[in-house]
Amino acid sequence: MMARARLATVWLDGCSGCHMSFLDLDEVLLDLAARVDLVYSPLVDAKTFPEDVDVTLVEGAVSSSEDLEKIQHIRRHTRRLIALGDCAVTGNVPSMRNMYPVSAVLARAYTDTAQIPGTPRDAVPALLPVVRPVHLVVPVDVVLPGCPPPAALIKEVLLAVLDGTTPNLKARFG
Amino acid sequence: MELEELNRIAADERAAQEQYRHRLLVCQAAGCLSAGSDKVRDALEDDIKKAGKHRLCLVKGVGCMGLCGSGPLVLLEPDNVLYQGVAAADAPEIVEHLDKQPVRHLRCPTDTPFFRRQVKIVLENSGRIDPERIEDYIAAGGYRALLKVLTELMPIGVINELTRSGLRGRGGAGYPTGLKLSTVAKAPGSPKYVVCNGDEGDPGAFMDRSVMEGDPHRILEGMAIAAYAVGAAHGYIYVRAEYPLAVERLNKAIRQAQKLGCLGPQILGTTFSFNVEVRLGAGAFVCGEETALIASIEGQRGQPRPRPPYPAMKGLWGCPTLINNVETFANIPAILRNGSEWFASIGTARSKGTKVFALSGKVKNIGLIEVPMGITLEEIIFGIGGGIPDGGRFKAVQTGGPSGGCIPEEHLDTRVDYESLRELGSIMGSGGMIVMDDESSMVEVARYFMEFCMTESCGKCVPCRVGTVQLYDLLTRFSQRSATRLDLERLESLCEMVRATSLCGLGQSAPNPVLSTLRYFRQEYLERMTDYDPRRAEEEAADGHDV
Amino acid sequence: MVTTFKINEMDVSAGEGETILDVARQHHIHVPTLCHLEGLTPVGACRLCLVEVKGSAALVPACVTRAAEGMEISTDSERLQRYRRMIVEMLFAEGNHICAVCVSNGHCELQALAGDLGMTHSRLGFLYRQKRIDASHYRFAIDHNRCVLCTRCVRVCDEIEGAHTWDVMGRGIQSQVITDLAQPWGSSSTCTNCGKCINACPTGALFKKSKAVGEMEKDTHFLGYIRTMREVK
Amino acid sequence: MTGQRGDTAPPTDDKRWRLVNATMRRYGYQPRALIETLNTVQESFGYLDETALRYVAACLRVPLSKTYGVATFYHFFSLKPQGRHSCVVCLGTACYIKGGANVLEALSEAFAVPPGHTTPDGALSLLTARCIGSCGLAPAGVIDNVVTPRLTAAAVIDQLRKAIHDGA
Repeated sequence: MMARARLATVWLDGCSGCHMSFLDLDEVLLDLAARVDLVYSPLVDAKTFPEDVDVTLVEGAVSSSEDLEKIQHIRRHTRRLIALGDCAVTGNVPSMRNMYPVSAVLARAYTDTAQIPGTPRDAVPALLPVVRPVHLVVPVDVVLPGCPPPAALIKEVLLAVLDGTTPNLKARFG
Repeated sequence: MELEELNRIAADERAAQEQYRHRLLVCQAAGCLSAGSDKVRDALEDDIKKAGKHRLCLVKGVGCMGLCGSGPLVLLEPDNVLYQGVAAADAPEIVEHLDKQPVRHLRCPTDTPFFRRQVKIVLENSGRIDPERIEDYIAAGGYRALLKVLTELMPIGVINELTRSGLRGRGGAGYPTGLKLSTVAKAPGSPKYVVCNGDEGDPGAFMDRSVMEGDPHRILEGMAIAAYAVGAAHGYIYVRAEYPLAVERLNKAIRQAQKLGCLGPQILGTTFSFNVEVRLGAGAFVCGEETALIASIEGQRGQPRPRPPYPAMKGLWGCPTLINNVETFANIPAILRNGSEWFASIGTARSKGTKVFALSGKVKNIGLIEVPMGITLEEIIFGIGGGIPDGGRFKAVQTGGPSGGCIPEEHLDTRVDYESLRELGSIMGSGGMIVMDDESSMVEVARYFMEFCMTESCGKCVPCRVGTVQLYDLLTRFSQRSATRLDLERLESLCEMVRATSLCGLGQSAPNPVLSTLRYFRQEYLERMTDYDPRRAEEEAADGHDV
Repeated sequence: MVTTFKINEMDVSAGEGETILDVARQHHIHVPTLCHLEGLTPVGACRLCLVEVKGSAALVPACVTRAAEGMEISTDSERLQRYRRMIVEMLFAEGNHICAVCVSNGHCELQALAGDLGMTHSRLGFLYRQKRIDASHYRFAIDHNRCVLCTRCVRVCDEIEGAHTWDVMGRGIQSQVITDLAQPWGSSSTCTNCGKCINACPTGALFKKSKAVGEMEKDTHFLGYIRTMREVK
Repeated sequence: MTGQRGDTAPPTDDKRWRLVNATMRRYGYQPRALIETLNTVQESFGYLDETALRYVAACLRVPLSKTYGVATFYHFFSLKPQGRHSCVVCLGTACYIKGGANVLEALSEAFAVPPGHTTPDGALSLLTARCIGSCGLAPAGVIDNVVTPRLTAAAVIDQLRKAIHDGA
């Protein structure tokens, strides 16, 4: 019997919809559980990203200094990186702020429309000047667009990657 | 008007000029004008009057004399003494020396390669005749070719003569002129039109401007001959609004020609009628592309359309249209006057005649030159051009403007013709030739041209509209030394795609400056990458990846 | 004059005025298009329908090219697919196409092209330029973020409706479709409110105000109908 | 389509409209005369404003949007009034190689106006040209409509400051 693959899922700047779609795999999750160990994920308790991961699903765009550090760390410790969903693949909704300077975005959120104005400084990670899709920050092995990608596609891609083949997918944005 | 009358005008004009013992020809082309040659002319006239020599010395304004970087230029005839860098204050001295030795400190030697190695056809009158007087043009043999054509040749005879001459389009692509005329002549439909493309837009090119300003009648005569050959009765000269002097002189020339019967109804007493109108370009480089130019004459946004149909079949207002560039038309009278064999004897096997170049950049002799096809780049730059000034070292020569490429030192022995320049990844282009020394960064040059193409893209087709922006952004990364290997791959694949898929010549050739600098100066790109590894590059070079 | 030629090695013939694209579609050979819309004058601008002609280095746009006798055309080479993917990438990089929140999500020609051509992500840098949304018209709106400058709205308004309310201003990457003198659509003195531009638009750039995400379906059948009715007259 | 095309009254009694009308008349009020007419407006008024565009469009029967499309396609046309003084720096290849861009940058900084714009007080328009065909005199420019050879930043700044000061 083949060794169980070490699987991770991460959630950068996204809405968690891709993770919801992942959970929509339903009973396939049971088959999956037989083949992989979920070593890091918003769905499990692990607090730090492990050293040696076979496959990582990344949801969300790279928006903040924390996202940037995370994805670089993850890339270093992952054999196959899958950009999951439109935010990771194109920047999607998070990237809509790229048309404006960061200062304007913060002002809109924390001053103009806030009941108690005050821009957070140290408490939250700083926003990057532009939101970028994952593949423009670190090399990505497989991209899976969709908002969210349908569960069936996630299954197809994940199984192909676990089998060591290149998935031939008919996916679309949105 | 008949031959006798042309001869009479010519004889009268020559007699009128030759009654002066001295003739001072003052360059009134744009280059010298901006250096104050109009004031020089006024001062010379004043001082001649003051010295009481106005019956002995004629002052006349002429077109470009070529050595624009040393203006204002004044030529003393018949002694053939050239003065350079003349100021209004020099006038008394020049006048005083009319009957003595020439003024030494103003004298420009004319036995240099700059003058000796040139062969002048298109520019034969430039700097010799007053572009504002048709009589001067006629005295120099003007409108003889038109008269000969109208009285001795059938239209097919004209076409055959041009075909035999081997003349090819001087706008850059080098399409055989005779073949184009023949196509328009045979194309069904009427009326037919003749259009002269004077929308010289290459940055660093001023050949057509000099011809339009220095010898406008030559263009009109060439157009009229071509119109007779294809059966057109109406023509347009499309000129950049940035060239007001050219516009003024062309309009003046048209009026003079109409008055003498060289244009208009029943030209030179024959049944052939032809009229020319000047149309203003309004600042769009893409209008040098023939279908965009047609759209612009029609009053539309200057956007190209896919060819075929070619303008020869469906051009202006859907009618068969002959479009050629200024220099092409300017060659036609000389060919018909001197014969196709004479023209074909100049140049190389496939590129006949001469080519006018605007030589500029880091070269000693800056100006307008006309050279026989087949001359080497080295002869042009180091012979005629006098080499690199200020102890600089030659690095590359750029021909063809934003559609062309940079040619390095190892190819300086290349003979200038359409095919050999294309093989080197550049093009003949309309004639801009910019010399660069070792201070110039080739990445910056490529970026400069891409910025040009990006802002001049008409926006109609996707590859050019977006591709040039993407290419510019990538080149900026190289310029800022933040590029990666991935960017180099992107740059190359984008170049290939934009070239293959763009709608018109502007987009298709926009990658040329990048491709040619990548080909000859790849190292300059590699050094600007953050992940550049010299050892790996060496291995690749050994594998034949480099060039 | 009828010409016979080959598309992807299949023998075909074209009647007077029929383009390579017309003939390809008659034989159910798929050639992707974006700026083309049956019933409007073709412009050859999007370059998606470029095809290869055997023996010629130049690619030709199928939508405006008539095949010559004996031509051998191929519509789907690896090179063409690569170029087409890059064209779609360029369009995604140029605009701000957020399919997930677009009224045309699921009914958009650009989105479908990306899917069909396997354009799953863009290697090009997104330009993220600030573009306007004009919602001044009482029924319709335009979101320039989603405009691909195919000029189908311009042509349908000029050629079919006859109003010529739309045109393109500026040039190059600064090009933008405009109504009248680049004024708010709602203040246009020439717009007839006919809505043909809405239906001609391949993306969610032009839409009806009442539509939410994914609800804006376009219907271009009116073009064929109008053409037929005009021919009958 | 034929008919009386010159029946639209000029927007104002400004005499310059006569020049504009003369151009349109010369071309028989044909739509194809659009660019020539806009050229005349540009030369007579210095720029194309909405009034002029509407008037020309109506006289030549060109759709408004098309008129605007043409006016914004060509760089020679300006939709905003130009400054009292103007300085065009040539960025043709020869001028670029010889430092035209540096001159432009210095001017832009000295007069606090980005290229292609006019200073807020309307004193100076700083413009660029693709090539003015004076490559022999690079870097060249056009200062208040006079072609000026071999620009240096210091000299041009000096000349413009004087011109602005004397004129203001």
